This record gives sequence, structure tokens and C-alpha cells, in this order.
Amino acid sequence: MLKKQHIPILVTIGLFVLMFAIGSFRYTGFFSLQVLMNLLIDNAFLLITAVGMTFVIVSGGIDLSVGSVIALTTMISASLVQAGWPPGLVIPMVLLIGALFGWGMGAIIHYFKIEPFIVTLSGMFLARGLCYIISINTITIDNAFYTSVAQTKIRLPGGNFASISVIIALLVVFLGFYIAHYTRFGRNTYALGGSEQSSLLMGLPVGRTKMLIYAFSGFCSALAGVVFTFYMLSGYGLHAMGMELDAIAAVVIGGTLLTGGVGYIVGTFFGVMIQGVIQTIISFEGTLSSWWTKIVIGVLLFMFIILQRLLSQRGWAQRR
Amino acid sequence: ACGSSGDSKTASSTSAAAAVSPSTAAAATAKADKKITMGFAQVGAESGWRSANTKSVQDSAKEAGIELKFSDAQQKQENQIKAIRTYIQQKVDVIAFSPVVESGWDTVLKEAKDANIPVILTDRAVDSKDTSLYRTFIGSDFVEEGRSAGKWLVDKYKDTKEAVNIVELQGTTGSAPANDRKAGFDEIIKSNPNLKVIASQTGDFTRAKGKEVMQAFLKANKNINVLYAHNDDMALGAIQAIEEAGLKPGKDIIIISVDGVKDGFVAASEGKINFIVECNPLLGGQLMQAAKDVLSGKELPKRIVTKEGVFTSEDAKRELPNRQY
Amino acid sequence: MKQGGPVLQMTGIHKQFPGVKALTDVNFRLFPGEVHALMGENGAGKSTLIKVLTGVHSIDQGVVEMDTKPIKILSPLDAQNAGISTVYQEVNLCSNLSVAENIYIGREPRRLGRILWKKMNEDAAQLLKKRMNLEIDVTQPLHVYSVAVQQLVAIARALSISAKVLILDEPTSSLDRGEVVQLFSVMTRLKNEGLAILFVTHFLDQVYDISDRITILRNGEFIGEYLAKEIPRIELVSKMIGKDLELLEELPKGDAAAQVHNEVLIQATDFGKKGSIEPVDLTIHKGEIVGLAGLLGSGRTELARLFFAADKADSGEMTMAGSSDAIHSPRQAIDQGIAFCSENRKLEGIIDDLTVRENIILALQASQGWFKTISRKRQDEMADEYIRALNINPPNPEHLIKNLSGGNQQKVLLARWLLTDPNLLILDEPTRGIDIGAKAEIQKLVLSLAQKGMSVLFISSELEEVLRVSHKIVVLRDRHKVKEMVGDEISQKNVMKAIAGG
Amino acid sequence: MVKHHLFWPLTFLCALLVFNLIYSPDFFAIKMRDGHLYGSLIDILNFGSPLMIVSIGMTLVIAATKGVDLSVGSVVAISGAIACLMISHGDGSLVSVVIAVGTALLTSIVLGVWNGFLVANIGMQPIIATLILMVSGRGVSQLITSGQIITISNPHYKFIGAGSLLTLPFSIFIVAIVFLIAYLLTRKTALGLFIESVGCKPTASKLAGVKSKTVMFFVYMFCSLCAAIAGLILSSNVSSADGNNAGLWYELDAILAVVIGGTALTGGRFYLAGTLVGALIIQTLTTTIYMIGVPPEITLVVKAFVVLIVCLIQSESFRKSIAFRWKTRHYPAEREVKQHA
Ligand SMILES: Nc1ncnc2c1ncn2[C@@H]1O[C@H](COP(=O)(O)OP(=O)(O)OP(=O)(O)O)[C@@H](O)[C@H]1O
Ligand SMILES: Nc1ncnc2c1ncn2[C@@H]1O[C@H](COP(=O)(O)OP(=O)(O)OP(=O)(O)O)[C@@H](O)[C@H]1O
Ligand SMILES: [Mg+2]
Ligand SMILES: [Mg+2]
Repeated sequence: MLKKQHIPILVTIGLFVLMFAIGSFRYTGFFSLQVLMNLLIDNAFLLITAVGMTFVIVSGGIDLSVGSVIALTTMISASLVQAGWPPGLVIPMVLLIGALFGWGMGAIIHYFKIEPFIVTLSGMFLARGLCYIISINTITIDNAFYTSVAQTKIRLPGGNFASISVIIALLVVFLGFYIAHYTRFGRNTYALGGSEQSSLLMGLPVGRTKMLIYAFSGFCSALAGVVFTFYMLSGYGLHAMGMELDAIAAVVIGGTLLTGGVGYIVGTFFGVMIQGVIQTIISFEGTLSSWWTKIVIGVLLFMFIILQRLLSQRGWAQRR
Repeated sequence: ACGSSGDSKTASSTSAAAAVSPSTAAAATAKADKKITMGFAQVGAESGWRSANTKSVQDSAKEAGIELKFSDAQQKQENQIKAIRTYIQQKVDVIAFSPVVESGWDTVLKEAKDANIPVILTDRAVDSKDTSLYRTFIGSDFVEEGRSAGKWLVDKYKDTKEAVNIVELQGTTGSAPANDRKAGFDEIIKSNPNLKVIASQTGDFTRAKGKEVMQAFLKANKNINVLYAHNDDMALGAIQAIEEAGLKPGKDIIIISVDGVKDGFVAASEGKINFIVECNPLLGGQLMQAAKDVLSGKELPKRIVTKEGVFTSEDAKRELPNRQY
Repeated sequence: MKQGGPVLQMTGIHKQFPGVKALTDVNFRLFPGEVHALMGENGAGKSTLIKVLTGVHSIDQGVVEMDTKPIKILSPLDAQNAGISTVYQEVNLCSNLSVAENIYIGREPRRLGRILWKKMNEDAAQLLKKRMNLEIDVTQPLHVYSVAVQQLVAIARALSISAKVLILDEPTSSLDRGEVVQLFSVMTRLKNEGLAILFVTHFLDQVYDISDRITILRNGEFIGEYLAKEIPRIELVSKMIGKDLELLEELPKGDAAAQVHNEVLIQATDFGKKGSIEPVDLTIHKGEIVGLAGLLGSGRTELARLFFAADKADSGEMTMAGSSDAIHSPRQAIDQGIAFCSENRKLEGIIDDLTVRENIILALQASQGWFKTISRKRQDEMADEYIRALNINPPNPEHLIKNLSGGNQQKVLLARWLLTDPNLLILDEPTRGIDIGAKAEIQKLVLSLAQKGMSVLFISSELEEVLRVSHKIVVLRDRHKVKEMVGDEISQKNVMKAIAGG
Repeated sequence: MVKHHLFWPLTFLCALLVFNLIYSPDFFAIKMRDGHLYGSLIDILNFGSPLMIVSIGMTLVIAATKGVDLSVGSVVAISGAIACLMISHGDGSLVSVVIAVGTALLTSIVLGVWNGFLVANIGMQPIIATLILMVSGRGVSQLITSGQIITISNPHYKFIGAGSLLTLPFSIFIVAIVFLIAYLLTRKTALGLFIESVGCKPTASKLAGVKSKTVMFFVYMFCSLCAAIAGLILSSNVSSADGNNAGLWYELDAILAVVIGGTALTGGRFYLAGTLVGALIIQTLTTTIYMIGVPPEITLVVKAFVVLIVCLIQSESFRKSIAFRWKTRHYPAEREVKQHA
């Protein structure tokens, strides 16, 4: 059953495939399962963050704190683990902290009617600042559990491999999809983004939903932080700088409207993949200077969005 | 002075490379049939120093006949890791990179090791316990730079009895050069209780911020004797602020900075900066040589220290014509 | 019919908005098994009473009792839980969600927390078919449907909530006669099942058709509660407006033939758009009022939008007398002297955050461009003029339009377009939500404008209204033009026959 | 008076200044030095001027598009780079400086047109459209400077950001001029009305005949132009162009200033004077942090709390809930409706 609202998603997927194909023709070693797997391995944390961000944006808000929360999570994890805490305690704890942090921001947004942009911007400063208070240096993790999770390779046919983080990220994507489409919380999120006033008049629990959304985003960021900790095996206050923009861009490229109400988790998945492919292409090209790298990223992004719009026809990204 | 550029050293080590054992030489020629490909994962282009570093690597690669795969991580470690993964995927002959931070490299370096690709670090080390993950590390030592700055200051004020008020312009909060240059400096000046850092704030390594912060320092503190800036750009911004306040940089306020970019040297030769600790970005030649050595099977020392000098105003005047960046 | 006390009782309700006293000491009772009409002019406080009851606004003073127990309702959710189901005046649904979701959101059928989409869609389709006689694709997002359909969906949502009290705030304002009959039959059935229904409308006929009891508000004050069969029409109206009114039965349309100039203003040939309206030929003369009649979704709005270039036609063409420029955008249409007052005042009409004055002058200022600014003095004059002419309440030009009552917003929009002094005025449901007094005024106004040479394209779901004002009536059915009649041909019987397809 | 939209921001600004006064008594001291005024307050105005200018442009973008312009930071860098590059190759005369400045400003207008084109004609979401220029613009500015810092010494150019007129920093006059132009354009012509109506409800405005595309083009052009002017001031102030770092994170500060000034990110009504106060609050806060010697590690935490406090004070719900702290535990839906109706 092909519906009109699914066309943009298909176009996005198609363009991803196209970009991958172009890369494969152009560069040797590009066309392989491992390159695809690396996209997932290297973007697992972004994927997880972006799923949380999708909910926030669909509800008509925005969460700028995600990058800092990731950094804070790595920092807390690293300092505690190095202090001898067992990972089995540290990980649930940081996840709880992330969720509470998000919930707190959601509560301020809801009860005091302050713009999400500002509240989460303060959250961003705060989380980043807390990192520096813990330490301005990087803290290396040499805990056996963390290193083994980080270095476990999940063997795939043909000598390829994935990592545990990939499994986590894919689970989160699936979970996000399920929550968005098959739970009341998910549908309330869409309603909230469509019109907050109407949601209220229809008797939906606006306040609770809103706080839950930010808590969920905080939880996702913290989970991304855990995955990031696996990835880096260190805590550092400067980790994940500017990640919020990457996440927002991925969500928007995936067809979610910043004005809220319309959005797709699957789209977000491909939004992340597309950013990854652009980066991979640039690395494979390997002849661009620092500045040309930036320019080319911009140009590729531009071409992608233009094509996406042309192919999916009638402005689905049109703001109402 | 001691401001020898990397290139002179390249020449000497090239001759050393000629004396290789026959077996490795065979391997080397086998490789030499094919052009060497190097993947270089640069941190970014956040400063003039970094751009000079990039240019040096690119130029030296061309000169040495090495095909360079270059990528820019935009100051993000995760991007650097991604780039290294693509190099592994592309089966380059050797991977080189300047780590953004010391920690967090084990996983990807293991992958490189599994794929039999040697890794060379430049500019900064990694803190892996497993030192087999990389072949060698070419670069400077930020803590040492801080120490050099401190030593000069301690030396200068060794006879002074009254308190010396120091203000410090730090680099980007949390960044490795900022942390280390501060740590090295603090370590040394501890020895003289008269030397007191009365204000310390980040200037983000930029001129504009350096000027802005210095201006606030000048208003908040009546008596500043010394300025220690973590890089030349902040020092140059601060000089403007000092001049606008009607003071003479280098005279009323002693200025110490790190890096030694050309503009810094100009200021030093005019006497506005009293002391510069050099941090040499021109590592390209050494890097290419090391790459060739590694591929020809030569054992390399785990650390190749770049030759870096310290310059007083007089040294700077002499050295200025030789500065290229 | 009524046993025992009221299910809902409000006593001594006060509500003050910044600068406006919306309710003063209002009492209201609602018994099980009755339809209770709440009557009053635009801005009398009907919607406000409903909103304070359902927790949208807080109550300044007063008591609400349900089943004789005082209750506190702090949010619409509380109201819903207390057994009050409401359709608010403006369609308050989420247009990004599907029709089915809009009906069931918050109450979706679930198993183990998982929403059963299939069941929900089937239920929704069935509910709409059975109760509203509406067969549409319930999986489509709501915004693809016209306002009328959206209103039906809102009603369906309210009906599907099993409640003790049902509140309908002007549910019929954009429904045609057939739909209204359908709705009334549902209401009668529910009433007989013992539901208490609060019903707001400006149509007197409907009040007498369905309601048992009437409460009248005037200027936020409680005037009285009456049994419908005991209060005659004239008395009802005079109580509403506070003075006697000679109800206009026959409007002086004058001699149609003499009035309408022979001069052609607009000539559309083969004008249409695939998927929304089949090609139509239509001629509009100078000073002519052309009424569009048809059922819901017959394509009246669609045709009007084509004339204004709000949608782009893909066949045929439209030419305007004295100009050869094609019209590609609303802006060009305005430049050519066309004005379009949309039926969807919430989305396409009012600019919420602007004041009444700014909303009134917006179109005129837009056509004059950036730099030919209308001086503040002129703006105030114009705003005052139309506030007086259309009796906009409160008469304060600096009031934010979003704080006006629905009917008054509609009047502001009318003022916006009248101010541009167009050659062709397109009015899509201009009297939607407007009280009887003002409605008569507007009809008179339209006729007098036509007399002065303005052409009008008039769309209304109220057939009598169309018959009353139009010189020419075009009947649409299933997005086709089926009939055009002028002069003596125009009669209720003929039009109905054409609409029904006889 | 409490109702006025400037009341709370101004109160906060004053509180911040008074705090400084208590901390260092000669904070308000203004001396005469070499024919111009010298003191902390002057510094705040001087260093705050680029932010004020960018924020003015940002206000219009936010009001008209419900979106933001992320590219301002890159435009700041590009304009400084172009001007300094041209001056460093020129003969140093006033004419060559004027040409360089003109070229920089013209370029920025082109960049603004580009943003406007993507948003208005292609219909991209503003944040993505401007993200493209944010990323690639930074690359362009580095391309222009070859990744190095271009240092120049030109007295004419230096005057823009570091010169003084009538004893006051010249940049303050630039702010005044930009503000005046923006004010006159939006309040004395119909442009302000159009911006507010397009920002509040694009569909309805279009049907009312407002040329929404033209409005969007204009606001992006104006915002870019503002950013370019700010870039010139910044680079002239330090007599050098830094393609890498100039204007980094400016977009966030500018958006913050706009919101503190009372303009909502959801578009519609905007307050230019409020924006100026917002920018001044941010600059004063920065200066305060330097003056009282907050350690860099906790600077961000301090900033987070201050931002939150400013916004809480402005939030009516917060003030009310403080007023009857325990009485009203519930928040009637009314306020929510009022916000979002
Ligand atoms: N949120 C608000 N803020 C300020 N004033 C308001 C607000 N809502 C309504 N009002 C005012 O309260 C009065 C009553 O409005 P209400 O909407 O109840 O009228 P109504 O009887 O429903 O009229 P209509 O028939 O036009 O719908 C009006 O004068 C209106 O301007
Ligand atoms: N009864 C219906 N059944 C199915 N679809 C309908 C119905 N009524 C309206 N629609 C949908 O609404 C769209 C809008 O129709 P349009 O607005 O042209 O109708 P209209 O004649 O102006 O009637 P009204 O404005 O009174 O709804 C139609 O394209 C159609 O898809
Ligand atoms: Mg009403
Ligand atoms: Mg219609």
C-alpha cells in the first residue's frame, strides 16, 4: 500500500542508494558491506540521539542539549568507572540522569512557558559546564567491561563486522518507530506538534506528554553517551561538540518538519546515513583541503535536498 | 637561535634511510613499485598554526612522491575515527593523524593493526597502554612548552622581591594545548612564591577574544606585570587592548606567548612580545620520512621530538626573515 | 421527560478577560434528556461560558455542579473525564493526523499498549458512515478535507465519547441542510437515550426544530431561561438584541435585469482543475451577484479558489474585462480587483497575533506595497468606520483578533476585503457564525454593493440566503456545473431539483 | 509599566550592572583618554555592537520565517575575510578601503539572496537552508584567507571597529544607524506589518495579498547585511581577519538576544529595542564574568543559570507561581491556550 505521505521517505532512501552507488563507482573499496557497516558503527550514537530528537521536533520543540548531555554522560561514566564503580551500576545511573535532565527541561518548558530553544540552550551550557567541573582533562577508561564491549566485533559473512553499539542503535530505531506509531504517547506527540491548542481541547495530557518527550530525548542522549563511551573509551568535556546540529540536520533531512506534526523515524535513520555517506565520500576522495571539505559538504547537502524536493514533488516540506 | 625548520632534518634522515638491510630493502622496492599511499586524518583548520601544519604535510607528500589521502575532522574526534576507518577500508599503506585528544583511540587503532596498516602519530601522542598500536609519534610537547615559558619568567624575576602579578589567557577550555601549557607553566612558577597568577580566563585561542578578555583584565586589575598567553593570536589581541589602555606592551606589561607564528615574530621583533616559545607546525618532512622508513621495515624510535626553539625579542628580530608561516 | 434535578448546573459565573467582562453572573442549567439552546449575539459570551465550563479558561467566580455535587474542572481532560464531551466553535482538531486518529486520539483501541490501527480505522469509517452519513477515506490526513467535513469529524469525535453531557458550539455553521437534518436525527436519538445536549446556533429555525429549552445571554449577562415552545420568535430575538427588530423577510433586490449591467466583468471558459473541479464556463457581469449552490464537497469552494488563483487552474482560462494580464497568484488577483474571503477563517483568514486594526487594513496595505504606507490616522479612521458599520464587538481596534468571538472575527475579515473596494468580491460562507441581526446587515450590504457596481460571487450553505441575494445562481454537483439560472428561473424548488440531480 | 515588553529585560540589565558596581566600585567610572572615553561601560557597548547588529537582523528573520538564520557566523567571517584580503592587496588609500568594504557588503547581500531563494522559492526549511551556508560559508572564508589570519594595518579600516567619533566608539554609531534603518523600515513603512503577518500565518497572509516571498528575501538579505557589517567591525577591531574563528557561535548568541528581548521563536510580533537590550545583557554578562574572575571551567554553568533566570523572570507563569507558591499547584489550561492560540 503506497501512500502519498510515504513518497518522500522512498525518495530519501532512493537518493541514499544513489549516493552509495556513485561512491562505489568512483572509489575502489567503497562498494562493500563493511563500508555500510562502518556507517552504522561510526554513527550509532548519532542515530540514537536523532531518534530522541525526532520526537522532540515532531512535537514542535527542539532540544539543543543533546551533544552536551552525551559529553556529560561520558564524563560521569568515565570518572565513576575509573573510581572503581561497577559498569552495571554506572550505566543505569547515567541513563537515569539523562532522562531526569530531559524531564527537568520539559517541566520548565511546560510549566513556565519558556521557549524550548532557550531552555535546552541553558541545558546545553549547563551540561557542558558540569563536564568541566568534573574535570577539564580527558579521563581514559580501562575498565575490562567497557574495553571488551568496545572491541567486540560481531562477525558477519565475508570478513565484515559490526559492533555492539550497532545493535543498540538499531534496536533504538526500531523502538522509536514502534513508540511513534503504535503507542498513545507517540500519537500524542504528533498531535502536540500538529496543534498544541487542539490537543489540549481534545483532552490530551499535554503537559505529561511534553515532559515525557524531553525525558525520552534526554534518555536517548544518555544512551548515545553510553555508546559514545564505548566508542571512545574515554570521558571528555569537549566530546560531541555541535552534535545537536548534526542530529537536527539528520532529522530534518529525513523529512521531519521543524514546525512539528510531521515526521518519520525511518526518515531520520536515512538522514543520519546520508550525512555519513557524504562524509565517507569526502574521506574516500581524500584530496580536498580543509576548506573545500566544508564547501563540498554544503554542496552535497544542497544537491541532496534539491533532488529530494524535486522527486517527491509537491512541497511536503511546505510549512503550514 | 634554535628555530631550525623540519626540512633540514629531513635531509639528514634521508641519508640514514639509505642504509637499510638488504632484506627490508627488497620489501621496500617491492612496495616502491607501487606509489605509497598515506591516509592523513587532520584535526581541522581551527587556527593558522593548524593550516600551516596541513600545508606542510601536503607539500611534503608531493615532494616525497607519496599519494596523500587527506581528511579534515573539523575538530571532532569521532570524525577523525571515521576517517581512519575509511582509510582502513581503502587499504592505504600507512595512516598518519594528529589526535584531537590523547584518549579513545584503542578500538580503531586495533582495527588498523588487524589490517596490517602502520600508524604514525603527529603533533600529539595517544595514551594507549598497548604501544604496539602505533609505530612512532612525531611532535611537540605542550607541557614542555608551558615549562619553557615558566622557566624564562622565573629566571627573569629571580631577584625581584615584590609580588609579580601575572594574568593568563588560556586556550579553548578543556583543549589539550590549553590544559598542558597551563600545567607546565604552573609547575615551574610554583618555585617562586612572588609569581602569582591573579587572573586567568579563556580567550579561545583567538585575537578578538584575547583583546576582549585583556581589556576586562585591565579594568579589573590595577597592577598587571606579566601576561602569559597560550598562543600568539591571543597575545596579539591583548597587545591591542594594552595599547588602547595607554600602556606599552613589552615594557609596562611583560608578554610571553607560545607558537611563534609570523605575526608573533613581528610583534616580538618590535619588542611587544618579550618571549615566544615555538611550537613548530612544519612536521611534513619528518612525517614523510618516517612513513618511508616504516614501510621499508626500519625500526623507528617511539618518539621523534621536533626541534623547537624559544625566542626573546632579539632572537626574533634575527629569525624573522626565515619565517615562512 | 426530565426526572429529578439538572445533570449540570452553573450559578453566578463571572469571567473577566483583560479589558473585557465576558460573563457577569450567568446561570445555566442542563437537564438529562433535553436539548438546550444557548442563544445570544456575537460576542455575547456563549463560547466563553462553554470554555469556562470545560476548563479551557478558569472561572473567576461561581459554582459548577454536576449531579448536584460541586466539581472543579481544570482542563478539558478533566471535563472529558467528568462526562462532558465538547465540540468547540472553531474546528479544534489536529489537521496533520488522519481522520480516524482525530476521532479516537487519546482513546485508541489497544491491545497490550499497542494501538490497533486496523480496528481504529474500521471503527472510524463506520462511525462516520452511520452517524454522519459520510463516506471518506479515514486514513487521509484531516487537512485534505473541507471545513465542513472537518466539522463533521469533530462532531463524530464528540459523539463517540460516551458522556453525560454533549456540548455543540455552532456545529451547523458550515453544514448544508441535509447534513443538519442528519445531525438532528442523531441528536434526537441521543436525547432520548437520556443525554443532555447544549447547543449553540444562530439559526432560529434550527433552535425551534430541535431544542426544548433556551437560555439567552446578552453582553455577557444572563437574560433568562425559557421553554422553547413558550417563547415566540420575535420575543426571542428582541431579548437577544435588547430591542425590537423588524425581521427582514424580503430584501429589496430591485429589478434584477435593470440593475445588472450588460457589461461583462469576468469570463471564464473551460475553467477547471483536475481532481477538484471539472471545467466550468461562467460569466459574471458588472454589479451582478452570482450565488453558488450545491451540497458539501460539490466544489463551490474549489471554484472560488480558482478565481482567486489561490489554487492554480490547469485547464481553460479566465479573463477579466479591461485587462489581458493572466492571474497567477492571489496577489495578482487582488491587483486586478478580486477579493476572496475564505471559509476557513482560522487557517486562511485571521492573523492571530495582530490587532483588529491591522487585520482590517492588511489587504489594502498589501496591495499598496511597502512604501505607500497608510498613515496611522487613516488606519484608525478606517478601522473605526468598519467597526461601527459592521458592529464589531468589542469596538476596540487595538484588540488582538484572536481574542474576539468567532462571529466578530468573521466581520473583521469582511471589513478587510470591503476596504479594498474590489470589482469582484468572492464571499465563501461570509455569514458563518454570524448572528441574525448582523447576517441581515451583511446581506443588505452585499446588495447595496452590487447596486454600486461591484460583482459578488456568493457561497453559502444556507440556501435561503443564496436565493435571497443572488441575481444568478450556479448549481454545482459532484464538481460539475449542472445548472445556471437567472431571474424568474430562480426558485427554491428549481435549485433544490438541480442540486439533487433531477 | 510592568506590562511593557522592555520592563523585565531592562530590569535585569540594571540588576547586572548594579551587581558589577557592588563588585568593583569603579565599574561605572569613565575616563577621558586620548580624546575618547574609556571605561567598562564603553567596552560593553563597543564589544557588544557586532552582536547587537547581528541580533537586529536575526530578529527580522525570526519574526518573518519562524526560523533562524544559522549562517550569520559564516557571513561574519566571509565579510571580514574579503575586506581584509582586498585591503592587504590594495594601496591602503581610503578609496581602496571603501571598495573593499563595499565588496564585502555586496557579497553578503548575494549570500542573503541565496538563503532567501532556498527558503522562499525552493521552500526548504529555514534551519537547513541556512545550515548549508553555515557549513560551506565557513569553508569559503577559509578559502579566502587560505586558513591563515590576514593581518592588516590600515588606519581607515581600523576606524570602523576601533575608531572613535565624538569621544564615543564609532561602532556605537553604526549600531545606531542600523537600528534606525531597521526601525524606520519596519515601523514607518508597511514592512513591519507584512513581516509580522507572514511570520504569524503564512497562508492567511498570502491570501491577503502579502508578497511573502519578497518579505523572506528581504529579511534574509537584511540579516546577511547585518552580519557582514558586524564582521567588518569585528575584523577591523583587531585589524585582522580570522576565517576560522570569526563569528563562531554567533548565531546562538544572536538568537538568545532576540528571545531575551521578547520576540518569540514562533514568529509574528517582534521587538527591535528588546533585542538590543537582550544583546546588551549577553555582553554585560560576558564582561562581568571576565571582570569578577569566574574560572573558565564554571563559566558555562554560570551562563546557563543566568540565561535561565532571565527567561524565568520574563515568564508570566513563573512570576505567578512565585507569587502564590503553594496556593496554585495547578496550572489552568487557559494560559496554554493564550500562548498558542
Ligand atoms: N481569550 C480572550 N481574551 C480576551 N477577550 C476574550 C477572549 N475570549 C473571548 N473574549 C471576549 O469575550 C467576549 C465573549 O466572547 P465569546 O466568544 O464567548 O462570544 P460568543 O457568544 O461565542 O460569540 P459568537 O457568536 O461570535 O461566537 C467577546 O467580547 C470576546 O471579545
Ligand atoms: N461529503 C463528502 N464526502 C467526501 N469528501 C468530501 C465531502 N465533502 C467534502 N469533501 C472533500 O472536501 C473537499 C473540498 O470540497 P469543497 O470545499 O470544494 O466543497 P464545497 O462545495 O465548498 O463545500 P463546503 O465548503 O460546504 O464543504 C472536496 O475536494 C472533497 O475531497
Ligand atoms: Mg462563539
Ligand atoms: Mg466550501
